[in-house]
Formats: sequence, C-alpha cells, structure tokens
Amino acid sequence: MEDKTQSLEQAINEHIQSGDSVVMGACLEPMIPFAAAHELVRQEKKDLELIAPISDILIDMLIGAGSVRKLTAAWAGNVSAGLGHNYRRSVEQEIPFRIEVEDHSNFSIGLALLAGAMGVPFLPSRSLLGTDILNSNKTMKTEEYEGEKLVYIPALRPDVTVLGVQRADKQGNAHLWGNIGVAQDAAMASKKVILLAEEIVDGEVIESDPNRVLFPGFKTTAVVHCPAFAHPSPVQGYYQRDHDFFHSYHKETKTREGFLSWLDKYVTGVKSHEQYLEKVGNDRIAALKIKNERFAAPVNYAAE
Amino acid sequence: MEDKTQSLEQAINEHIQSGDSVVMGACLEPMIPFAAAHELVRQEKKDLELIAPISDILIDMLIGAGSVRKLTAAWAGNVSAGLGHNYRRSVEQEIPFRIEVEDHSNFSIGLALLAGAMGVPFLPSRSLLGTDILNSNKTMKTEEYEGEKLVYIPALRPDVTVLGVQRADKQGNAHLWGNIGVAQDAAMASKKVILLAEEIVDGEVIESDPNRVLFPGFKTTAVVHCPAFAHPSPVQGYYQRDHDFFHSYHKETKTREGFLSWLDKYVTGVKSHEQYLEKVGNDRIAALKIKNERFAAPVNYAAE
Amino acid sequence: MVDYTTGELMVVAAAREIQDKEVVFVGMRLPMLAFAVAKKTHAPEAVGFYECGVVRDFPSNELLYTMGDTPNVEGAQWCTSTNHLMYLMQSGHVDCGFIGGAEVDKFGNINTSYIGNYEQPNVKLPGSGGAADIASLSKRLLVIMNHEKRRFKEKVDYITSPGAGEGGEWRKDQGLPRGGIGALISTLGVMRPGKNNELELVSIHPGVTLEEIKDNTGWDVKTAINFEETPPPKPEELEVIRSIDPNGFWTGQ
Amino acid sequence: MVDYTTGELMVVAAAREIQDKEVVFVGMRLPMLAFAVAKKTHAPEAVGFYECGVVRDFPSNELLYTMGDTPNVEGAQWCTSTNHLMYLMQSGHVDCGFIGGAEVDKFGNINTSYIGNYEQPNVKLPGSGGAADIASLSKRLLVIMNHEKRRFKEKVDYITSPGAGEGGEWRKDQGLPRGGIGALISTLGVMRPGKNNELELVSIHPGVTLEEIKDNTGWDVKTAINFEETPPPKPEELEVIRSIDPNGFWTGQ
Repeated sequence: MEDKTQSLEQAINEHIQSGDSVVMGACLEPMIPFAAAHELVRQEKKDLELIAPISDILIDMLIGAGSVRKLTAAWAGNVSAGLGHNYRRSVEQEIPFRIEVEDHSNFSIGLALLAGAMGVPFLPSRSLLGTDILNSNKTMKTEEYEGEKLVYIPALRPDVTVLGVQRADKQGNAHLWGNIGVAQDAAMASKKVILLAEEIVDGEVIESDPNRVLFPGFKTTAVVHCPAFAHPSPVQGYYQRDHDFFHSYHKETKTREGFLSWLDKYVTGVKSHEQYLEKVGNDRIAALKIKNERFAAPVNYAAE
Repeated sequence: MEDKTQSLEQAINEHIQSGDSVVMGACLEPMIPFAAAHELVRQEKKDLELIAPISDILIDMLIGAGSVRKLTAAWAGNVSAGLGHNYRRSVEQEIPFRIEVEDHSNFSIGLALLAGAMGVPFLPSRSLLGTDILNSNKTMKTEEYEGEKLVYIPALRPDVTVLGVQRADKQGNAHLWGNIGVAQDAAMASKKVILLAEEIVDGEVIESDPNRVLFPGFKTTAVVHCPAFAHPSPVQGYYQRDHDFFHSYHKETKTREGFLSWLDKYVTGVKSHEQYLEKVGNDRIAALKIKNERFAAPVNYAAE
Repeated sequence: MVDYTTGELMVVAAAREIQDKEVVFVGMRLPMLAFAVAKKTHAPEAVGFYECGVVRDFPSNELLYTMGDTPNVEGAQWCTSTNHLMYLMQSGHVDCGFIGGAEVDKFGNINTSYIGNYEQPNVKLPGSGGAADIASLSKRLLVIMNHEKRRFKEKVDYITSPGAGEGGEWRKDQGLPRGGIGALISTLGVMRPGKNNELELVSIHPGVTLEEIKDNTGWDVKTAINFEETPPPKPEELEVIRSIDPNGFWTGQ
Repeated sequence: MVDYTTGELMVVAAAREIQDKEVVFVGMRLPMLAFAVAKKTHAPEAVGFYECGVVRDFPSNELLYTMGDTPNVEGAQWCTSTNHLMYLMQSGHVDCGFIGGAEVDKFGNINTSYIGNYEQPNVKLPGSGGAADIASLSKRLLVIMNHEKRRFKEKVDYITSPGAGEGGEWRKDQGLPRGGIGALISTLGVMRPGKNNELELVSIHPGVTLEEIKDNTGWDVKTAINFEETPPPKPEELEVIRSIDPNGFWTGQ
C-alpha cells in the first residue's frame, strides 16, 4: 500500500489551503496538534474556518495570528487560565480583524461531525432547546417530530482534520488512546486527514490491535512523524501537559504587542517544530516525558 | 462498587421476563450468547421479541422452541448452511405458531439501536429508499428534508441485551474485542445488560485499558461467568467456530420432529450450560480452543 | 486448457469486477473468494469491508464459513461497529459491494425476503442482512446468483435490495444517492444494465448456449452489442481459489 | 473550629449535592474537587463523567488543570468519545452536572457566551463547552459562581445554559426533557429554585450577612422558609481537598 509519510512542512503546504475548514484539537484538551497550527502560521495560510469543541489556546493563537476567518467551536479560551485575549480582541475590538463565530456546544459540534461522518444532512437532539445558541447560530433549527421538540443539527464536512495520534504506520493506519473527544467522527467526516504521530511503526503493530484503530487507513491523506507535536498539551503515555506554558501564554498575550512578541518568539521566529522545541527548551520537554509504564492488559487476537 | 455476579440460571430468571424485548447476537456471527438462549428455553420464557441483525441459528432455535412472539432482525437462518427451517415453518405453516416479523437491514437495525442509545426518537438514513422493507415494516417512514428524501428510522429501546464478552469484572466493566457489530449501541440502548464472560477478572485488568471498554459498568445489570457461552459460534482469542455443529443443526432440524429431538438432546434434556458442553463433548470443545497467541502491541497509559 | 467448476468461473468473473484501490463490501461465500482472487492478482490495493465490522486490506488465507470467523479478525486493519462501515458507504466511500439473492428481476431488483405476498408468504427467506444497504448505498452492486427460471423473474415479489426499480431514472426518483447494478454474475453468464437500465446479457459462460439462458430467464432477455464468451479462469486465479477452498466447499459443484 | 477558605466551603457545599451512586457530569476547577470530596466521604459509589470522554469511579489523586490531563486518563473506567457521554445524558442517565458561568439570572439561566448584544458584544466569553448540554439534559444542574452584582442579574444577556428560562414551566414548554437548577453555590451562599422556579436563598455562608447578599444580587432576592447557615466543612472533607490541592491553586483565595 501507498507510503503517505511527509514532512510537516510538506503536509501542511500540500493539503491545507487558505480558506479551508480545518479540525484541530478533536480530543479536546489533550493531543492538540499545536505543531500543525504553528506551521500554518509560518506558511501564512489565511481565511481558515477552525472547527473544534475546545482546542485550548490553539484557537486563540491562530486568531491572533490572523489566520482565521471563522470559528465553529463550543469554547475558545485558555482552559487552565481563563479567557483568550486574542479571541476577545478580535470580536470586541476587531484586532487584527473580526472573525465570524458559529456558536456550538460540545454535543452539537459532536453531532454535526457525526452527521458528516454518517453521510446524512442532519442529526436530531434534545439539547439546546430554549438557548440563545439557537439564535446566534442560525444553522440549527427547532423542529417538531411526533409531538416532540427536537433540534436538527446540520452536518459539518470539514476539508481537513489534523489529528494527533500516538502511533501510525506509513499507510495511515493509527492507534490513538486516552479520551477520544470527537476525533473519530471528525476524521470520518473530513475530506482529508493529516496525522501527526509521536511514532511511526510497522503496519504489523497497528494490525496487532485492530479494535484500537478509529478509522480506516484509506481516509488518511498524509502521515507526519512529529514527536512532541502536542506540546504544551499532553499525549497519554508520551508526555504530560506543560501547565506553566499555558499560564505564561495567558500573561504574555494580555496586550496585542505582548502577543506579537510571543508569536515571534515561538512561531514566526523559528523555522520548524524542532526549533520550536529548542526554544521551549530541551530540558523542559524532557522533564515532561512520561517515565512510568502502565501497560494495557494483554489481549489475544489469535484465530486458532 | 456492587458485586453483580450471578449464575446463568439466576441472571436469566431474574432479569428476563416473558414478553421482554431481548438483543442476543449483537456482534453478528461471532460471540452469540447461545448459553443464554438455551437457558431461556429451559426456563420456558415466552413471547419474547428478539432483536438482532443476524444471530445465526440462535433465532431459528428459539422460534422452534416457541419462545418468540416477534422477530426484529435483518437476517435469520443458518449463516454457513442456508435457510432456517423453524423460521420457515413458523411463517409459512404456523408451526408451532406464526411469529410477527419486523423486517430490517443491518444498517437500519444498527441505526434504530443507535437512536435508542442516543436518546432520540429516530435517526435519518439514505438507505432502503425504494425497497419493500419500507412497506412490510411500517415503523420506518420516508420524509423530505430540504429537498432530499430520507428514511427516518425509529429508535429501538430493548428491555435487555445479553452480551457475550471475553472478560468482565464483577462490577460489570468489560473488554470485548474482534468485530463489534451493534454491540455497543445495543448495550447503550437497553434498559438492562446481562454480560456472559469467558473470564471474570479483577477491576484492575479492565481499568488498565479503558479504551477497550464499550459502555460504563453502571449499565450492566448482571455478570455471568460462563466459559464457552458462545458455542457453536466463536470468541476471538478463546475458541473457534464449530462449523460442523451448524451443518448438523441444518440437517437435523429439517422436520419438526427432527428439531424437537435436537432440542431435547442439547437444550431441554440437559440441566445447565455445563451439561450442554458435556453433551457436545469435552474433547470437541477442547479441540476448538485457541492454542496460539497473537497479542496486541503494548499500550502505555502511564500519566507521569 | 485448465479444468474448472462453474463456481470457480463465477468467482473469477466476480474478481474481475473489482478494480485496484477500490473499497469493496465483501459478501459471504463466493465474494470472499472473489476478493481474495482480485487482491492477489490485479487489485493488490483493494480494501475489503465485512458487515460484522471488519476491514481487511489482505484476505484471510483460511476458508471462512462466516465473516466473523476468527481468521477474519486476526490481522484485520480495523475491527469496529457495523454502523461505522455503513456510514462510510452512505458517504460514498464504497466502490462496489457483493450480494446474492433468491430472485432477481429484469431491472436488477433482488428479493431475499419473501416468495409470494409478504403478509402470507409461500416461502420465508432469511432477509436482507446488509444486502439492502449495499444495494442502496454502494456505487456498483455486484450480484451472484444461480440462473434458474424461477429465480430470474419479470418482476420480483418483494424488493429487498433495489436495482433499477421500474427502470430508467427510478433510483434517482426514489432519492437513492448513487449506485445500481454493476454486474449480475450467474451460473450461466454475466448481465449488465442496458437501455432503460434493463439487464442484458454481456457474456455467456463457456459451454452454455444462448437458448439455455433464454430458457432459464423469466423475461425476454436481450443480448448486448458487445456480447462475448466469459473469459475462463487463469491458472493464477484458480490457484488462489484452491489454496483457500481446497475441498471445493464453496466452489465445487 | 477549623480554618477554611471560601473556595473550600464552596467545594464542600457542592460535594454535598452529590448523592451516593449518582452519575455526575464533573466540571473543571472546583467541581473536580467536589466530586473527590463526595466520593471519599458520603458518596463512595458515585460515577464521574468528564466531557472529553472519560468516566471515572474514583477521582484522580493529582491536581488537574484540565479534564484531559494524563492522570485523569490513567485508571479511568472508560475512555471514549464525548458523544457517548452526551448520549447517556440525553437518555437521562446523568443525575447532576456542574457548570460555572459569568452571569446568572433569577431563573438560573447562565451566560458564558456574550456580555451585551451577541452581534456586537462588549465582552466575548469563551462559550458553552459542554455547559449548555449539561443544563439541557442532566436531571439537576449545579452552578458554582462568584457572587457579584454584575454577575447576578435580573436577566442574562444571552442564555448559554438554560435554567428555568422565564420561570414556571418554561423548560417543559421549550421541549427540554428534564432538569433545571438543583443548587447555585456562590461565594456568599446557596440558592435553589422556589416559587415559579425563581432562585431563593436557602443558606448563607458563615460570616456573610443577608444585606451583603442583597447588595451583591441584581434582583430582589427572596429567602426560603427553611433558610439557614451553610454548614462549614468537616475535617475529613478539608483533608480530601488539601490532599489534592495542597497549594490552594483552585481553592485558595
């Protein structure tokens, strides 16, 4: 089968175009593909529609960098520190410009992606009845079905999902563990899937545990070997969350100038994810590494 | 947490009543809980609504035994040998009596159970448009949504799912591997879940791999330690399918008398699943056992 | 000239319907062998879907009696829910899918549910399984059947799996998103949709006469312009079949 | 008499809202500690849901900054999709759920989206996350907030998470399947729905005056008949909080 490995630079350059709708951060707080977001800024991709339930400071950073036209999300800010300063500046003060916001809840965005994955135009829900989310997001409609009120949530079919995983083979089959968030449905709903993997492994490793796979390899467009792709967010079994980095971001981005200087330091002033990691500090990255082992109980798939 | 282990006899006696709707065989051809079906016959539970995509000869056997009032299924017969003689006799000749049939496809029954699991009254699909399934099963309706035709498939909310798994803890947390069929949605949609497990393990074994769990332990009503519960169907990693048993069933049940004699031999003439296995033959069961090992690649869940 | 059974010829004809890199919804019995033949000859990158929730990019080397047999899970690329594979098919990711049937009609509609009226049937057949979904949602439906007059009817008693309905643009009118018959491979020949989506004979198996086919078809069957003899199996194709089914359980007649 | 912070008192008040064997949708910050206190004192068989897709029947012993932190996954009973937990909640399996908010009104509606008009807001808040779903679909909504006049309003600018709407049977009229405010735990006291589903003060934290509460509430707040002082934390409750948050990151004020 086809070898789909590419460098981060190649994959972002080739498979994400300005104007695309892109899911990043499908697992919510962990496994957020920050490395891809930084590369999008370096390659000056613009007018993106970001789709995700939460994605922590990835959204705020891309808004501040001027990469975002529209945000389709349930929550955007800084999960452990509070509000997102760039998000506020954009919507309240049009700095650098005002983005469009499509308000969702975690469930409505999860169902919208599931509808996209299922290949149907909408899915019904009992959530959000009576909320102003149904006023500010006009895509969702209240309907009557056999005397009951339901919200019909239209499908999202993103152009690309960038998904971080623990390990993938070169053909695009992957294992992801920990909380799943909307990862499976986002990948199934999207036209393209770019995998960022902590490790590239032989196909036999993935085939040894086919229940741990979330979608078939043929849905994968590119596989990028990108260790520590999620820093400062965590990857189960690989490294912990860098809490201080989020708190520093919150402090350093209070002003527009502060943000631009942060962006220059960590994103535009470096050439690659490897240089970003050096800037963060190799010791700091090493300190976050998971040192313990807590292995899943053995599972025998033998047929005979 | 509560110890939910019971004997097969207790669990069936206490948690399945005559008249209940029951899912058995949610993984399609493998892991069919035949032991539970036999116990239902021995306890003379009647008027059951069986719900399943396929379930191989389990359905045919229960129809012949007179346990079934209604069949909600996509396919009923003998997967490797052809038609189900009891099913034919019931529908064509009212022997022992005519059951009601609610025709489904694999997808429509999967979506009906998913709708039940989701807590919504229906789910939309593009399948089955133009088929006579929409005529003989009047619960599914063709609707227009924004100019597109869709089939709205109403939710199924079974009383009980009997689910076979490789291993469970006493609290009802379980690992199931191999093909999943509709197992997850059936368990999530049902009011009660009875687990038949090849092995009872410590909670730590299940907690060591929380991604392999399909539904939370609080959904489980009873846990039954029941090795070889699926014979003659297979359980991945534990035993192979007993193909000859299905072929013999097909031959021996051609006539009503043949079926009654088969039923007496394997079901009503024995007192327990253990006696059934003895009747099948301990050597024969031993020969089906999986002797090889093909373990899933290690997965580290460590946090630090 | 190699010796082969009708079953083997049908498997090979079916295998040739699979193009490289296609996603194939593999049915039980002959289609499982057809997928193996295609993979090991002209379509090495085809991917197989099995309705119990298994995805394989190489076929099992064991003879399978059901899709859920243990050798079909070991070494699979994905083990998942039935719904997940159906979602991918509903979204247009399945290129072709195989089904069998008890009855077919001249527009390729398949009945696997009831002979006679469904309210008081003469024969209760097993039902759809995944066949109605594959017929509704795959891009091309591949049908494998015994060619008998009682099975090849002007109009089936019950449409379990939709072909072209009443012909023409019926599928579109019903709202079906795509699909229709790619090929009907019978024990006597191969048919494809022609004018008005009516099935026409495109090839006839070696040793079978056109008269035999007409006698065994319940409608006045037309032959296509490029009508030919079904090409016989190649040795490498037979080798695959016989390595998996050495005793002819599925293909011996 | 033990010394404690307002944060600790709020955690304990929140913990006491959790009954044994309940399924709890656990929110970030104080609710994570409240779940731990409940589990380790009076509700040993409660089960926690975390919206990233984690189910735990015992809390992590580590201080969590987000639900997806690695210690919250290790030893979980279930790691799954966000949707799966939402399905269970939509089906009525979640007894109570915690949320915070920027604004609340007298009917317990919560705003975490926009201050001012949503088309031209003065302040853009982070949004719902899972809060709107928890408010829509859980059996009892538990709200934790700073008690300030600008936050406790006659009417919120935007209903992110529905309480009782405009009061009375509004939830039923909207089609919401169940739910409503169980308790609002603030930095000054605890409120619950009273007549017409308007929030009333049911307890006041030790050292806080009723006048202080009235001064900091944007509507003419009523007191319940069985109005009391919030019971202070017990040593064993504080012990749990301080074992997890020894430096008072979430509870120190």
